[in-house]
Amino acid sequence: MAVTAALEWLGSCSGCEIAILNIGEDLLPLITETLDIVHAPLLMDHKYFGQCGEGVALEIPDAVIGIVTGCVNNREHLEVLQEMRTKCKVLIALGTCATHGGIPALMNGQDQQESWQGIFTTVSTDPGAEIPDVEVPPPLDRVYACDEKVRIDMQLPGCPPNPEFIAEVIVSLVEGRDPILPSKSVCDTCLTKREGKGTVDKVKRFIENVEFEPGAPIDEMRCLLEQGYMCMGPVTAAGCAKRGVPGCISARVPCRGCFGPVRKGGNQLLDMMNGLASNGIDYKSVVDRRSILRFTGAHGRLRPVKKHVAREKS
Amino acid sequence: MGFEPKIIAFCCHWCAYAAADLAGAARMQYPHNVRIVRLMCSGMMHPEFVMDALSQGADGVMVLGCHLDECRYRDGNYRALDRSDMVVELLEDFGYEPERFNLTWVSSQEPDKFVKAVTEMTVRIKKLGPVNDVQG
Amino acid sequence: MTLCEVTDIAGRAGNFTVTVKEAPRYVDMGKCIGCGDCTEKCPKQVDSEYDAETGKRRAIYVKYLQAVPLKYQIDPEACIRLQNIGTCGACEEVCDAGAINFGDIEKIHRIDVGAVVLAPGFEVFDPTDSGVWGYGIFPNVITSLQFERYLSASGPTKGYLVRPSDSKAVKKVAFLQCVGSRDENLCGNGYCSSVCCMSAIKEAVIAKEHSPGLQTSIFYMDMRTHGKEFDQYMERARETSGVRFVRCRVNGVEKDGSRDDLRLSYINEEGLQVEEVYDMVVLSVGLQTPKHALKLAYNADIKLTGDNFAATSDFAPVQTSREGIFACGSFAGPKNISQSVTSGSAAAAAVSDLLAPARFELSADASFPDEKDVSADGPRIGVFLCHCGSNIAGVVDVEALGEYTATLPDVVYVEQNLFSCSQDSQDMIVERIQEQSLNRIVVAACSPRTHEPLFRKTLKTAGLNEYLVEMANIRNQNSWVHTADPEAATSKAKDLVRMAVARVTCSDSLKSISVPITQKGLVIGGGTAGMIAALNMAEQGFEVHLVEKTDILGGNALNLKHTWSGQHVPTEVAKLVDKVVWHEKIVVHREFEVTAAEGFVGNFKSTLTGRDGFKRTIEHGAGIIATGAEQYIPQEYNYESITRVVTSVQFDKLYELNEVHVRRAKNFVFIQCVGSREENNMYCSKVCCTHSVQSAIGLKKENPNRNVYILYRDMRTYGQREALYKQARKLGVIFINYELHGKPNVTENGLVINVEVWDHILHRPLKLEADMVILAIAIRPMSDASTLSKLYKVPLGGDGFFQEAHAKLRPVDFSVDGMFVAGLAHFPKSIEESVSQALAASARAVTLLSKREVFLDGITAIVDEQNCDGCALCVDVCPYNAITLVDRIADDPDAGKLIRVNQAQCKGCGICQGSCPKRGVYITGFTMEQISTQIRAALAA
Amino acid sequence: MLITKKIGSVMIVGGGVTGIQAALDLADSGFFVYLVEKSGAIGGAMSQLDKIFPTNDCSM
Repeated sequence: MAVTAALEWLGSCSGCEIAILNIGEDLLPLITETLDIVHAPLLMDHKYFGQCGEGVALEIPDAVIGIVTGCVNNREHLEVLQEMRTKCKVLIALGTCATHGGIPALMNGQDQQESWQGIFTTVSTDPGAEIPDVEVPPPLDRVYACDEKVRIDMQLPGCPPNPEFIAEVIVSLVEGRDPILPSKSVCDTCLTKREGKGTVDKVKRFIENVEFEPGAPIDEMRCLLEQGYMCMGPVTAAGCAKRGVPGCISARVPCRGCFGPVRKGGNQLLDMMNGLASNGIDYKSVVDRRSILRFTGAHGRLRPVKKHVAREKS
Repeated sequence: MGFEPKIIAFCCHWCAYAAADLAGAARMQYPHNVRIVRLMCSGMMHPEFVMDALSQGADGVMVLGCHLDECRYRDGNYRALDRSDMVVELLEDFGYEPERFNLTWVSSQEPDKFVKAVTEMTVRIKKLGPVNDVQG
Repeated sequence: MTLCEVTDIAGRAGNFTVTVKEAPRYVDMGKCIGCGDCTEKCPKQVDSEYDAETGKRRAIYVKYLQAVPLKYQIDPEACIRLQNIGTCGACEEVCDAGAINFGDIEKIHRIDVGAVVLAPGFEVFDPTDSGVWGYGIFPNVITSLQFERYLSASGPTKGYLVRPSDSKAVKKVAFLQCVGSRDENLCGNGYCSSVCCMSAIKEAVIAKEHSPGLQTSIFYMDMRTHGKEFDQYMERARETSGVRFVRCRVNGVEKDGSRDDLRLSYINEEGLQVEEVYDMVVLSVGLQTPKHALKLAYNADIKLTGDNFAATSDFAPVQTSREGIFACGSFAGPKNISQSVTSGSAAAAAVSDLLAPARFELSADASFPDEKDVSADGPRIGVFLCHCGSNIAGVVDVEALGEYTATLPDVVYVEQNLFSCSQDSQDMIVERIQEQSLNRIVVAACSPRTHEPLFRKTLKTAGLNEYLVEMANIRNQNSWVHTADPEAATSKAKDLVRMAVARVTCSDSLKSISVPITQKGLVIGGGTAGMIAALNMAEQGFEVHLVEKTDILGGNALNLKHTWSGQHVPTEVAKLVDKVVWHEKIVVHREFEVTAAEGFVGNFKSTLTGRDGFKRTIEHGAGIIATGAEQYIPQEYNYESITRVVTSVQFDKLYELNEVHVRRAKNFVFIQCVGSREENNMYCSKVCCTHSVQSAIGLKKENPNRNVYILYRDMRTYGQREALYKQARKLGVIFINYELHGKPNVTENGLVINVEVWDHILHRPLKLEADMVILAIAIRPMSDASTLSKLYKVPLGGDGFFQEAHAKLRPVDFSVDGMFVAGLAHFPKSIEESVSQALAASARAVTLLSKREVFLDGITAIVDEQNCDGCALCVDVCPYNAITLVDRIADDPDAGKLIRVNQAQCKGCGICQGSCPKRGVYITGFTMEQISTQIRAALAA
Repeated sequence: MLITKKIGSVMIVGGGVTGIQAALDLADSGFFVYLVEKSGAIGGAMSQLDKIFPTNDCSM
């Protein structure tokens, strides 16, 4: 007997869904035998208010497993998410947007009103344009991760998430066991040579090229942080590694932290800056340090910088 | 009703904590708003504690360690200094006033300095108001 | 044993009977809890000796607030009750502990010991009687010790610099050096006290920090800042802090007009009479042996020098004239703190040597019942609330606190004690632990800094792990500081108890780990220091390996003829070499160098490589670096081109051989500070002044018709060496002062050497015709010191000499446990000081080697293998290099990495824990969980 | 002549920094130490100094 599953996407780019497709060969038995997908707006048409709009309330069919991707950004997202929670026995947040806010939550770092104005009423928009308030679901006060709004049973971050672990989560659920997922940081799966960070005094920007021998295996390259690059491996949850090497590192690019903090409730910005400061590395050399939270701005992590004037008043 | 702030003070066992003891022996009086958490070294202080304390309602956080170059563990207080500079900057990112954090060096022989530090901190926080007001 | 004096020492080395007279304290040490209520009530005030008469104390008092033992005492001279029975008694009334005992009497103890160490210290010279400085007449003339109290936050003015006469803020202060030193007319102390120059500079700098804008002037004859990093400090004081230095002898101190200002008159360097007015004058008083120490010396029957210091030998600087009795500290000649500490350890080495056969005969370890395993049980917390008499209960509502405490989670038992620290309370706690099967204890009382050891012992006695106790500091940090607000104090006490309960809930049983020790020593360097250290360890019964780079033992001492006190160096060194070579416990490795080293305290493994490439591996528990130093080869004064410009070491050889140039020469010029105390080498080589003076005396004594000049910057014949300086002047040696900016110019003109120098007294250039110029060359660090520094991870200081762990308190220890330093490798010094340091290093090494295993504190870093993933953020933050990165599974790099903490090197500072983003490492007793729980509890109300 | 047995204890006269150091080293090397001090508390002259020693390391 196949297990019913419902898929939903909120504030998202559909990269997570592509990651599901990337499960590859194993996907076939998964969707033909293991799962019975009853609802997946991205893959197959299904109307929320009945086939011809006859319903008055948003409706998603019952399912055992629910998978949501994307963040909660507006009232529609929130309603859909709440409905998913009601209808699904087990709700999985898939992808960093769903687990930590992801890229959309970068907006939490700015004043919402100013952002909207910036988007809709700048020189590049039509003269006299206004911030729309009809036919657009009203935004929430900030961008939320799913678990800030409803109870989430399982978190699987990643931008995109690792197809291998998506499969593992589904299979383990069906088999009734705990999934085997990585619990350590990116460094655990990183093969670069590490000695200590004491010799670094400043960090270089991510866009500069690292030093390595083209063609030589990863384990002959010095740790990128130890080369002075802002690699977020130490504070970021593992899970991106394919063929034994973390995704970005295999491309000789420092980790940008897309899997979120290594420790539940951890704070990548704080932990990373602490790692630098503790090692005597000039943390001021980090350009735009708030962008360290580029994937994890939800949970109140990213907030608009208080204006000094405003503070003096209070 | 006056606002009585809650301040968490991380004190190094060897100096600031001793200074606090000595302040007691000398019967120096200071505001009762400070709760001391003893650490072996100011370098033991994880910045996470600062954020945890503030998010749980502490109105201010202090770290008190040995004078530079007098650390029992060679350079633990330099670590604390580097981290504190960083914490002050990050407080803004997380929506707190940087004034809610304070780092002071106090030797075991300077109860007066300890008293001065906690008194001034209490006054400063009273002016700032409760921490929850700034959380957005 | 306090308030005790030695009145007689009978018997002989190894078997003395010492008579000790104990004065009555009138306070029962067993009962006094050091609360200070008695002092508060005592109506009688007298001058405080501790504050050097600048402040007051009561008749019942403690010397100072941090005193050990913190037990009060009554001064019978001042006490109203003791002077007049039936009166006063206020202290007795107020003492809740019942510790006052007016009937206390003097006791005589007879104690059998194997050896006696005399370290009675010094007293400062009292300038009252000498008149000239106005001390005792003008209130604003004070001694340096009094000034020290004025600067101190615990002193009479709480650290504010105000004048004693009218409490006016001090704007201008003068320091007069050599009061009671180098002056036989006014005080009879001809010697130099050695420490006052440096302490005056320190006081001037700190005073300037205390009151910005303060003008400080130091009036001196010679600045004797010959210690390690002292010259840099003086330069900083001059350049950065703006302390003014005036070389002159002040004629006297007078009152300026009707005000309390003070007028100094002196002749400045231009030869003019100058008068200056100051708010305050500080007399840098010298050190002298106190009367009670002279009596002690008499009672102990030991010889003293003419300067009233214990007579010792340069090669046995702690041995007195009576075998088995040792002298150290300033009693054996003026010393600064680091030298005193060193000599204390040196005395320990000498005693250890004498009594080695009786080691461990009298020292005993207490035994405790087996520990109960509580790891599987849920927490059952017992809380003991101390009233501390009225110290806590007088402010905090302990009843309410008790009721509140009983409501806290996991608290199953609450009890109040009048004094939790008393012996019957201890017994009671043990009983309660057993009857209530408590497995965690909170004591809400005073400070863990003073009382945690006591309660840990109590838990051990009850069969609980000693780390399962937590103290809530509701006295020192609560009732004593919030006396006026009982309500707030009670509510804070609740918070503190809640925090302690929360913390103890997640405490674990901790075991102190022991590491076995290889009971062998390694000494690197076969000079005087190395040999002394090796010999002392060997005499104490430990196997020692002595490594010498060259093929000959003796080191730099082979170049020397006499010590400052006139002992013949070659004879002493030969004796030493003989003893070392034939000692059955010493293995000498000549022509070997250390090329590799691994391990840690108690377990080092060093590889020696011989000149022929042959390798030997030595296992040892401790190591002493005594690699000595090199001579500076001068580049200046045309040393290269003029043959009769020689170094001091070369001159000694020529003089000894009665070489023809020396024999015929009539005019000798010594130039001091060649390569010392100048840019890049801002340190004093310490020995060269004395050396040149000694050579000059020799030349003059041999032929008084010779002209001997010594060109110097500051004459640093410190301590009792001052006598040599005096003798040289008496013999007609001419001393000419020069400054760094006017260095002498040395040129050859046919048969004579012209030496031109600016004469500060005559104020014109002086031209000397010399037959021989002797350069007092600097002592340089060994050029290969950095190799050893890297091998053992022991640091080098800025000058290139090895850096000790603490300049004052750990002068021979390295910051790496188990490694020690002695001799010139540490800093230039005389033979006597090298020997003292070598003995000290040996003593320190023996504290390790005498044990089979070393116990490490239970508070240490532990790797959480579940969480650590080897990101290496913590590797370089460890101040002790205790963290290394290793493969998770040996030889399988694909299985990931993690860190290892070497327990023997870890000191438990927790810097690693503070750096880790993933809880991969934690400090036992201070885990992240324990600290966050405490924070949460603090904010829970 | 019989060699009398040596006693494994030491008396140190003076509880200043020198005496304390000697006492600590000897106690750590397995000897019983009597530390005799004339005044009411140990610490000697060093305890009177301001600065230089912010850490009161004199405790036994």
